Amino acid sequence: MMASIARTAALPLLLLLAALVPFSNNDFYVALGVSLLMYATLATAWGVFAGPTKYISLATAAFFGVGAYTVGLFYEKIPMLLLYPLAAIIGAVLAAFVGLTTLRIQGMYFTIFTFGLAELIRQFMTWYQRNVSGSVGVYILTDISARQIYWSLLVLLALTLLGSWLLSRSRWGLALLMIGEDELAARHSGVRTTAVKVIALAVTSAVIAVVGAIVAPRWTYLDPNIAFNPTLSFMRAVIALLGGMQRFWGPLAGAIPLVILFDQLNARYPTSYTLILGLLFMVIVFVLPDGILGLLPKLQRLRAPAAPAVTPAPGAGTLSEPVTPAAPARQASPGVDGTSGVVTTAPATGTTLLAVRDLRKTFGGIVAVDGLSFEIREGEVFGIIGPNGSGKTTVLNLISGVYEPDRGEIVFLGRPITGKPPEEIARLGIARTFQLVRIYPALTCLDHVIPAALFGGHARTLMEARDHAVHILEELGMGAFLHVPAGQLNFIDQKRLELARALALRPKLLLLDEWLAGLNPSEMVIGMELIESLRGRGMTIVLIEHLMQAVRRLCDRCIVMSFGQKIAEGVPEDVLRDPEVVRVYLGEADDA
Amino acid sequence: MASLLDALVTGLVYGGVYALLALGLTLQYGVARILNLAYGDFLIAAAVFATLLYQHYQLSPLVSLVLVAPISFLVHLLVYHLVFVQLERRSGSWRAMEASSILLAFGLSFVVSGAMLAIFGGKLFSYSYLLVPVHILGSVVPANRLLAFVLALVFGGIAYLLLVRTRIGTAIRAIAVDPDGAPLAGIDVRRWAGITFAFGGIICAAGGVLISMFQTFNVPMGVSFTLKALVVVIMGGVGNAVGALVAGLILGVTESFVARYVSPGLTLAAVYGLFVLAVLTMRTGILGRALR
Amino acid sequence: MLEIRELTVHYGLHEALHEVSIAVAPGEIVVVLGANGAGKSTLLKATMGMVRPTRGHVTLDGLDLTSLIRRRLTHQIVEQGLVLVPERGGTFTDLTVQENLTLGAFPRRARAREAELRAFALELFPRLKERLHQRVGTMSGGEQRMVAVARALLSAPRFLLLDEPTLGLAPVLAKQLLRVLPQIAAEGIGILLVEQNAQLSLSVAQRGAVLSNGHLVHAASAAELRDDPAVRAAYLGSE
Amino acid sequence: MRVSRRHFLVTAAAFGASALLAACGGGEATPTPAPQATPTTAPAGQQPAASPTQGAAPAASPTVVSTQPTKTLRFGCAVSLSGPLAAGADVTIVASYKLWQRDVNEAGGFQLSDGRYMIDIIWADDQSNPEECIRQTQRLITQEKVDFLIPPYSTGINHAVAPIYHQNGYPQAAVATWVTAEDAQRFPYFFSFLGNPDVYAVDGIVGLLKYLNEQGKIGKRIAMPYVDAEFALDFVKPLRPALKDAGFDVVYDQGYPQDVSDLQSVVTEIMRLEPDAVVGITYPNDTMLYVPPMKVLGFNPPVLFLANGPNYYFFYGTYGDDAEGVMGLGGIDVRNQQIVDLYKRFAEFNGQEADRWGGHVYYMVGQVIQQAFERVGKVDRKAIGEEIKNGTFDTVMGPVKLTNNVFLGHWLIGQWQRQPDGKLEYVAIMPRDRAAAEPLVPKPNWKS
Repeated sequence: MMASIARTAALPLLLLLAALVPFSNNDFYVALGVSLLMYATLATAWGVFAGPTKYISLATAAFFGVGAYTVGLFYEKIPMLLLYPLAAIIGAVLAAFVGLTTLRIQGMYFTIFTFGLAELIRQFMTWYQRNVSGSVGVYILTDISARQIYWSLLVLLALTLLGSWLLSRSRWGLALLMIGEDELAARHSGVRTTAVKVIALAVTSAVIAVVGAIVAPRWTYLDPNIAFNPTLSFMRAVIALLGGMQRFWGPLAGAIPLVILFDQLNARYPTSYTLILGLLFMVIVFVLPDGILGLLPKLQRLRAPAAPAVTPAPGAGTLSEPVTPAAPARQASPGVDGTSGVVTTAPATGTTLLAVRDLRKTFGGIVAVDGLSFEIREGEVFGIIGPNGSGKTTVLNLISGVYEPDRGEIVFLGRPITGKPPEEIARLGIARTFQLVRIYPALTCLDHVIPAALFGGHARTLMEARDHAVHILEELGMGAFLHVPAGQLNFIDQKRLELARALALRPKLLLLDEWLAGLNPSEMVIGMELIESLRGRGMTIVLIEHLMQAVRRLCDRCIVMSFGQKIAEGVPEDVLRDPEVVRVYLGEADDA
Repeated sequence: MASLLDALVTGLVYGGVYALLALGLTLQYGVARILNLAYGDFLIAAAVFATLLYQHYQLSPLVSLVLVAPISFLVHLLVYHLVFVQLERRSGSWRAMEASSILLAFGLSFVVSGAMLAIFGGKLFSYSYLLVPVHILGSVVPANRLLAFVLALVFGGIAYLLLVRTRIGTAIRAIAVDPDGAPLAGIDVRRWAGITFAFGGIICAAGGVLISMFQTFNVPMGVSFTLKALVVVIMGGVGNAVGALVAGLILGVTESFVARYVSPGLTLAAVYGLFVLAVLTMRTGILGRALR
Repeated sequence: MLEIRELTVHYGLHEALHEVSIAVAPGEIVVVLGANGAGKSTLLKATMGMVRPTRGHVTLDGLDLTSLIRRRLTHQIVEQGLVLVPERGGTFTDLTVQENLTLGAFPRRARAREAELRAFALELFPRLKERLHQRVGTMSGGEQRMVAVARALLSAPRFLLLDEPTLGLAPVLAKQLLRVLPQIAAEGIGILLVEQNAQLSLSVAQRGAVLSNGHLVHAASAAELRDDPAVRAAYLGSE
Repeated sequence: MRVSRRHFLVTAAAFGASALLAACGGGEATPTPAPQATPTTAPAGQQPAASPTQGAAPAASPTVVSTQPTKTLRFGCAVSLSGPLAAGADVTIVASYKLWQRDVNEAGGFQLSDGRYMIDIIWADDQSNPEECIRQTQRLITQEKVDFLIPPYSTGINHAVAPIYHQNGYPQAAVATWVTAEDAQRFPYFFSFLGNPDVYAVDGIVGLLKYLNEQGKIGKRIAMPYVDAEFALDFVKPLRPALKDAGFDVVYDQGYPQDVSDLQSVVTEIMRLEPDAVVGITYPNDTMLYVPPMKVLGFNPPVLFLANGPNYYFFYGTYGDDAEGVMGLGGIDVRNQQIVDLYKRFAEFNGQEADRWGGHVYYMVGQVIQQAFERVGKVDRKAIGEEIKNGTFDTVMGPVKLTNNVFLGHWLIGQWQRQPDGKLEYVAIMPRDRAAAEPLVPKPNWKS
């Protein structure tokens, strides 16, 4: 507790101390401070977006340059104080535009792309300015002093840090983290990823533009090479990375020592500076692969309480003590708990919940799903089985919005949902799990479930979502793991966690993609009982399975697919006796 | 019509430099899985080498080309084993080291350019060689540029044939697909990835020597060569030798056409515009990711 | 004879494998059962030198592989005739079936028998014959698994290690795949199989072992294991 | 751990690529543009001319490094040792002042009123970045407490540090920048020894073309390609109307980007237009890109002027005899033995030949500084600034005196011409009254 108070107080104290620097009456310290603050602010703003999402943008220079040029072009016509918001707006608008066009590209491609984009903007600006004004350089002659710039940057840094801190505790922060860990899973939790990313990028770019606007008067003269200097994009990335990008303190921890180090190296060895820097850099990579803050793993994330030591989870099947499935989940009787998010309508009313008509999807010539139609009734467990590659998972992806069908229609609750994005479909009440578990090893169980509760559109506040998430996890027998990072769970519990995340959306329809696969027989018993208990509460479930015992036990009806087409439909016992099904799928007598 | 053909031919020939630049990097990045950010700096080192030999000993750069190829091969092999393999040893797997390897390559870039900077400072290097007109299809281009173009085709062809037609080439492609799984097929990843990296180094050095024949350069320009190469590599598809060739030539033609028919001021804007467009529409590059 | 003796593996402080000893004779199929996280994959990886064991020895027909393992020289272990098909992997997805098979014969000792082994593999998996020029990444999960096993066969293994080959496969394919194993064993190749599907795998194996929390807690003939009530409860399901 | 590493990869990749950007964005060396507006940068309430240093010690005595007879004057220079501007800074500022330092020290240093002072120069790298230069300059002033500063390279960076020089009372005797009347008013001791672009454009370029046209050596068709950089645009602005006023017909008037990698398309187009003179307003990098396509296409205009580039010796080094007849800015008077000796010393000392436009200018500025110091007799920077502003100095270029903080007595245009020893030299051909030779027009044909 003390430590946490100390940490909370440390930052304002640091900032306060920093504010006193200009009174030292040493211009060099002010100059050093300006560099420091500039890089710290840029790195922090960059880290807010890049840290959680892992989208590494090299377009910093473009936004910075835009901010600087805003001042350069308008400082004689518009009061300085208005220029900062103006720069912010221009930066944000540009970033939003960039975001909308580019954020679907990921990884290295995004990075190189943003670089190309920044270069494109620079080239185009140069050409345009030359044609319009006949020159490319601008003089900025104001009476803003270095101290004023210092203080402005300090305020901006404080605001940026505050924003970053608030963000990390808000639903937006959670959403960004999820996007970085697994964008698709985030969408299936109802996160409007595009909007979140674009807004986050716009806001951080606005900060960068304001940094440009603040610093520009200091340079007196601007030309595209100065304003759009790519070193800037690179420097702040280095600083954030060396500091430890995913941590709140990372950018600061990077900026302070590095700027001072660069300065000292430069002062001492101006001609061999680059060489020494390179060697030093290689050593740092070998010695500190996780950044400066990697030295302090305990500071990892301010937000999350320290994870308890790994306790072997109950339910791990050991021979000596054969597992009895954890009880609480199954014993919670339907509808007893009014606050429970789980839908509690009566089972199998027979009305159609989801209808799929004449669905077709091809991938570059390969027909994955062809002319598929079926209906799912409310309250039933519906199985989709078939050989590998017969198109089962594609069907699930079509229903949940990952793919758009080439032809056909999907109707949910009487409304067509064909072509809607995953996050919209999730919000409408269709939740899913994934064939290969998609969890975020570094996040706690609670962090997995809260966003789904939030973004599914059911919880209004973080507290409400938290309560809901705790409730669901407890229901599934995971109350002991609320703060355990998911990576430390054993397999069955990871599966349960995925289920909890799906349930937090309060779905009307639950899609389980080989949810039981990879479980050993005793774990499977737990799993099947869990599914049964959900059905007991009236949840409608679509099940893709290879395990015939599960299909027999759980499914009310099922279809069998082969090469994208439906070859049988009916209750499991009948379907599994169908000679065609035996031939293409089961092979001989089913003894599995 | 004649001027259209002329724009095409000169564009293609001048695009040969882009292609040559990108070929070595695409092998190093796509196949050996090392995003060698020191690429441009090694290229400059080779260019400086050729320039000094030419200026002080009147040694033909064509001879330098033959000299510098094995040297560059050895240097790259050494760098690979002394730097990147050590990192892999510590990280435990090739996939895990990829991140750190980029940081390391970045440091290496500083070391290489820093060492040259300490010796030569920022001074410009320039000489002129093989500045002889060659007539092709009614267009005239300098022989040195044509040589770069031909060399790009030759190296691209060799890389393609080696990678696609030989067992070792197939093994190298397997390393590109799954470096951690390749040992299970009995492939010595360190050895073959190292050799591929060093082969990329030969192309890099050849590019440096050729560029020195017609372009003024200095040590700090290394990074811009790395970047240009990277743009072409991404456009052509990472690890795709033929893609790099095609993308390089397309960029050359684009520059030539924009300069002639739109405005010379927009040539680079057009190049980056094309790049941005290509990445947006074809996320895996012109010819796709795979090494075919 | 493949002999694994007292193999111990640590991931950080966590002990993933504790003094596990298993031997496989030529032509024999041995199955290792165990829950997720019991250390089954770790056992195979450590044997191949893909993770560095803390203690233990591996010998192959009397030849001590331990120093190769400790230096993580997997490719040289393959060269000695020990070949692993990893879980959900073992193929190069961007390459064609043909190219994958060619790579199978990359080890020098396998080249002499390449044609013979290729014919044998294609005989076992006739489906691959029609798809030699298809990219493996575009094939179904079952076919990919066939390619992986075929590729491993082309490496001329003396001992074959299989990590959950039936994971995620339709019943018909799982059966097909496992029933191929005795044919492979008949060629004198010893097989160490790690499986989740106890019933099916015990039906093709001669001997079995059970791993739990990194400890080898049971080792017996396949028939005995099938009848063991504890094993039945934990791994065979209650039906 | 596993995942964080995987993501780290992306991060690292990105970061790495960004690293590349470090140097690439900059473009070329920028020796110049002219300022326009004028509010003062000094904080309100502070007298423009009064500087903290001066206020405290108007006659601060020079730093005495040791009690031995040799005393030292510490000069500071934050300049682009790396980054895109390094190419220009290296051969001019760095090389020239190192030579100057050696010459001065060998001759016994500065003779001030209390004895002789050796010169020490403390170098710092601004990485071609104005922010870095501001900080390094401030470090030189407050931490190193240098006695005098040598200004940086390029217009942008010189203007970025001008307020710092001014506030701390250091005169800024710059070369690689223009200084306008407004600049001179705001920063009384901000000097440019390079001249000003109007003079080069109107008296130099247009003057030469008129001279040649009057002699009937060329017609009126002019092609004017230029590089999209402020330096070039500063020339183009006065040049365009001046050419028109003089009756010339500008048949080609197009810009191209700074980091262009070939100009064959541009040259092809210009060749088609058959101009009498090609007047390229260029930087060194693109200057080098004109000769290959011209040679290959067999295009040999009567006048080939390429602004900033032919003045570098490597132009001759690269193209050899093909350089004959190519014109550019600057030029030297080969009849002036002092200058010829200087260039010889420069080559011996630095292992490379000096720039034929700025080489002697930087050295001349060094001489001006020495004489100003010696006349004042102590480190009184205000007095030294005053002396540089108003005094007349005896230098390798003859008597030097500033007009409105700018030195205008330059040779404006040079041309590579064959000398009696058979080698080519870049001789001054403009202005006519101080020229060392007649222009060689039409330009000789490309060799081979």
